[in-house]
Amino acid sequence: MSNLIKRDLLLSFYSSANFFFTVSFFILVLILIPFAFGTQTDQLKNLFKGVVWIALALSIIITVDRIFNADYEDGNLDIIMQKNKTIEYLIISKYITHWFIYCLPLLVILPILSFLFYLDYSETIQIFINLFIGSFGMVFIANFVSALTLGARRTIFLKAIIMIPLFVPFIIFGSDAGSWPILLALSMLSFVISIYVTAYGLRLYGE
Amino acid sequence: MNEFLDMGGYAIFIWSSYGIFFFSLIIFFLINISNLRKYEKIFSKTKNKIE
Amino acid sequence: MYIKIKNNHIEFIKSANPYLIFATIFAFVIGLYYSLFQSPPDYIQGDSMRIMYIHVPSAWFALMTYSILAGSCVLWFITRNPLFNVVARSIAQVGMVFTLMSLITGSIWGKPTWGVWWVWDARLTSMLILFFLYIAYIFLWQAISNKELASKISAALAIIGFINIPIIKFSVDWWNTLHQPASISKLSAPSIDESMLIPLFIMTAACFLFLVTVSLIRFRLVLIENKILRTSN
Amino acid sequence: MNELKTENLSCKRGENDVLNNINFSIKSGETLVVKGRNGSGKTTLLRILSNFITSYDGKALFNDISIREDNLYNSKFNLIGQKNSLKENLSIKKNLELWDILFNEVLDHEKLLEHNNLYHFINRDAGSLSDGQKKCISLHRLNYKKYDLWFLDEPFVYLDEVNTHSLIEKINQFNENMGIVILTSNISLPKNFHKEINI
Repeated sequence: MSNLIKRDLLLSFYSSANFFFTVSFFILVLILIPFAFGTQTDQLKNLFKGVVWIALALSIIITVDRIFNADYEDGNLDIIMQKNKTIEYLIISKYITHWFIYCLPLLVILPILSFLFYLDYSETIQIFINLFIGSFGMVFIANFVSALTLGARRTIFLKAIIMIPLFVPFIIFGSDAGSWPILLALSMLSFVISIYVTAYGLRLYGE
Repeated sequence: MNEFLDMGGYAIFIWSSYGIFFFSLIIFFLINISNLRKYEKIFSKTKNKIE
Repeated sequence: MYIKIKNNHIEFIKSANPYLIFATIFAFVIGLYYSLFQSPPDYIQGDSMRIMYIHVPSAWFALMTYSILAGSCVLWFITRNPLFNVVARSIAQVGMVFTLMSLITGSIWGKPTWGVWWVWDARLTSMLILFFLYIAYIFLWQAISNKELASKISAALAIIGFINIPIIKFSVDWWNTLHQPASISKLSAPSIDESMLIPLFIMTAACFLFLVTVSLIRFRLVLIENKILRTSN
Repeated sequence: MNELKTENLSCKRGENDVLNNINFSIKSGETLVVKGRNGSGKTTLLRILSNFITSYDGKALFNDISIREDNLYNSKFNLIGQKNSLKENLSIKKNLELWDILFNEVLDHEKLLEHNNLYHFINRDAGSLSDGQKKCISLHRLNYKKYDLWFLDEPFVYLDEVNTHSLIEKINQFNENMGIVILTSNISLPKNFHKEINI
């Protein structure tokens, strides 16, 4: 399990363009807000609170191909599945690395961005807590969608169509300040579902 | 008759919704029937080849 | 409980087909007569109420079809009986059409009633999401080239979607109470007069007959498709 | 002394029989060649033996324990599939480093690659290599030590004469060290191995 985490982190470090790309993508989506809606301070604040979730959802959607598909197509998934006989450990380590590589940089950059949009400290902290908890749930969903759609190559639109309805509850509760307990419940529910479904998908495609 | 077609001023809504509804159902039905015919043809061909 | 599909079953379905088509057309004609001529206009909404007779049955069957779809997927996983997979695949597209129809007619009904084409309330939003779940189910099956795998994967997705729908309904409800409390009371179901129940009932029966007819046609289609896939392998 | 054997192994894929009553037994120091036409189920057999496919009839036993129930079995074999397991956009050196972590064993790649005349493209991207070169690098995974079984899926495809002979030499050496090799092939091989089955 720790080997797999080490390997995935090293892999993302070697192809480091990947996570710079997601952070840049995240920032650029948010930069579009003032261009699209003008620069009145009050409006910017409210828009930022919502659009930050859309940006997170989009950046998770564009990374979904990197979770299992790349390893499946070049054959590394066979080695990984052979070395981790308990498939649940494999999945949990994938959750950890995917969150670490693609969500943590976004969360690190978030406070800086929120000051650009005139949010004060308490609002920033609330958004940060919501995003922190919600991003886990979204990563769990992205993982099982990735595992289920291994056989459907180059179908990022289809994956988005599958994932966005599953992201809807997170986005609804995420943009509200005090709703982190509900996000936590949603994340836990998606963890339970995701670990079964991912294991099911990986076993099917392993055959 | 005109009064009936007018539907108390809601003519455009009612007739368009009924029209779209039945048009779609009929089109959907015809697509499936023609697909069934097509597949039956393909199937009888492959069957002949095997035999 | 392993039910095997025999040839005489298919022959029976085939022979029932013309009668079913006839019954569907008959029921729709009767239903149209009742809903357009025989029922009085609503005292608040006037004649626009008549859209209900096609909107409500299609919404019911959109939801019912998805329940059957998810239920047969669950049964397929439990019993491993391929019949349930065939049922799920033959019923999915009919459900998608009903969902789309309920969205379109609901939107057209909404314009004279609420003054807008669309309202972001829980029922409409979850219906829209339901439409995309149908799309995901149908197109994921088409996207995966190994068809046996595709059936399993899309069945798993259908079950997840079935869990997702109530969550979305709950969360949109909660979101509505926060953001637009006033508009919801407008959407509460109008009390239905007895004279409206008869056309509604007939239209529901007609839609049900349509569902059964097309599902059975698609049932035969899916079986033949399976056979072609098997022989071409 | 290890022994891998199957008893009446059959596998169904949907309605089609892929494998039908496969029986073989192979002991330490032996090599089994699985022959068969395209699509006859050679890869399926290897994937059953490497525990990827777990729904089959009959038995597959390693030292008289079913491989599905043997928890240590997964760490005893080394499977080289038809896919190369190379990241196309990374250099060979980085690919090897990633493998080292996955296999939990650090090899002296320079020396091993030098031996096979592969060292000079260690800094090239895997995507820029030819299929034969990729296959050579892929077979480089056989240098990881602590395995009792090798499962090779079509190992001779794309290989030139020199590399074919060095692979055969490698297999012989492994057999002398009491290793078991199962390889699939749909072409005739330059050397006769211990056992052969047709499926």
